[in-house]
Amino acid sequence: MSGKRSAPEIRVQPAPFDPGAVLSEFTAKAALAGAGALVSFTGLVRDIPGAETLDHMEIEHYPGMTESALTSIAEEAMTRWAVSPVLILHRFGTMRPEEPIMMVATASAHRQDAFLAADFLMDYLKSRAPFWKKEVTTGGTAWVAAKDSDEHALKRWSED
Amino acid sequence: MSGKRSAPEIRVQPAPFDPGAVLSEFTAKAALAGAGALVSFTGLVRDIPGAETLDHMEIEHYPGMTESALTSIAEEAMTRWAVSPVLILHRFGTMRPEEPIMMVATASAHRQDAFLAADFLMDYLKSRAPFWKKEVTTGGTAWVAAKDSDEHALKRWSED
Amino acid sequence: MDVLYFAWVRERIGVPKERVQTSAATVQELVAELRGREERYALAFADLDALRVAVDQELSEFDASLAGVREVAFFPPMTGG
Amino acid sequence: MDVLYFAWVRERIGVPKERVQTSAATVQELVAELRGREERYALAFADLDALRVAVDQELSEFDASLAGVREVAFFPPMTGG
Repeated sequence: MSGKRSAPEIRVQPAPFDPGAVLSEFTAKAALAGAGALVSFTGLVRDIPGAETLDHMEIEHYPGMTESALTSIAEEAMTRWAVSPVLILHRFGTMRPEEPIMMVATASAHRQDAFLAADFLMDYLKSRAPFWKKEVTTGGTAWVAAKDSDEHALKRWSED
Repeated sequence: MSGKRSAPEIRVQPAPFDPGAVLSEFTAKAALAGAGALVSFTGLVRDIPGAETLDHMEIEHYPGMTESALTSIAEEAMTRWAVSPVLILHRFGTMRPEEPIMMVATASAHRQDAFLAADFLMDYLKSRAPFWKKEVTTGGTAWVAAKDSDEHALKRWSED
Repeated sequence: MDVLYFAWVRERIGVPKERVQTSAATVQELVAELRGREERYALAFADLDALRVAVDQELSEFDASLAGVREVAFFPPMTGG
Repeated sequence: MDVLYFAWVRERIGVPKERVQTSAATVQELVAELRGREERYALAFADLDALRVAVDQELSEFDASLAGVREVAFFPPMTGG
């Protein structure tokens, strides 16, 4: 890292996106910043395990709070690890199976920093950013329940 | 994961590549396989910290052994975690600062499996795949020394 | 103050947002007031363990003060990512 | 058997690959033979802790047997990634 530390890039949008295009752009930015290690995470809409078929997913969010929550989470990651740039992109609205839902990317001089920061971003984003998923299947419509395992995952990062 | 488990995709090439194009292709394959969580790691040529300026890097490898070592590492990751598809791409030959050197990508139904498998691939690839880096700087030419920290990182994955 | 509802809380209450005149000093007191209004509120707020609250767009606890607060939001645990 | 050298081992010895007639039973014995050949070999093999060996393209130990082996490679610790 050449010491340049940029503001986290936060995107909240209904439009589909191409994870590859996002990574290309992020890689160019990371290279300029002197980073040598980049980690990305991409979440796709999956079919529901079991008998029912997912028609589509709807994601509701809390405009205003969403952006500030994602910015706080990204800034916390940049405080804990030497990562820059950092990107969080999350869609809301309607999305079909196999479409990308969200993506995070981190860049660092050190691979462990890039991995840990991306892992941290995902754990916090799952349980602390105001998004709610609803699944519309052949059998009906249901809000996705939060998993205890996601809440539990946050404990990994407590700094005691 | 819908249970389809494909052979790892191993690419060893001198040509530059676009990490975004590789991730786009990998995402399409992962979506078809029913994966919802994708992790990628990309390594770029960095300038050397300090006074000297890196002109270029040369990577030597061991044709034949390289491919089989990378395949073994990928298969080990697929045995330890529920990841499929898995990709490892590594360049050899001459590369300039800011160019991508290598990339790994993993896909899973579970984000922790995708993260752990990618992290594992990187640690093993650093110390167990037959690549050797040489840096050509304004000050001369030097083989990059292996880091104790890289050898040490492997201990994280011992299964005792 | 504005009170916002998201996900199934919004569906149970039937509106995404409403203006509430209240003298409640804490979120907890506001919840008690809303519960007393109508059956749909009582249902939505039946189990506080299943709810989260944001005060002026920051995640908060139910004992948080409402002094000077402009916006309170109630919703289920988040499921992003 | 074919003996291969990579990175600075290759540079010190001066060739990437050579055919070696040997009755060495282990890698260790092969190293002893090579060391005795010429100064450049003695230099390349001065510190075995700084070297790694692959036997038929598999990472191995220096006490590995050479029975039936077709290819041995010597090189410094890897620095990929």
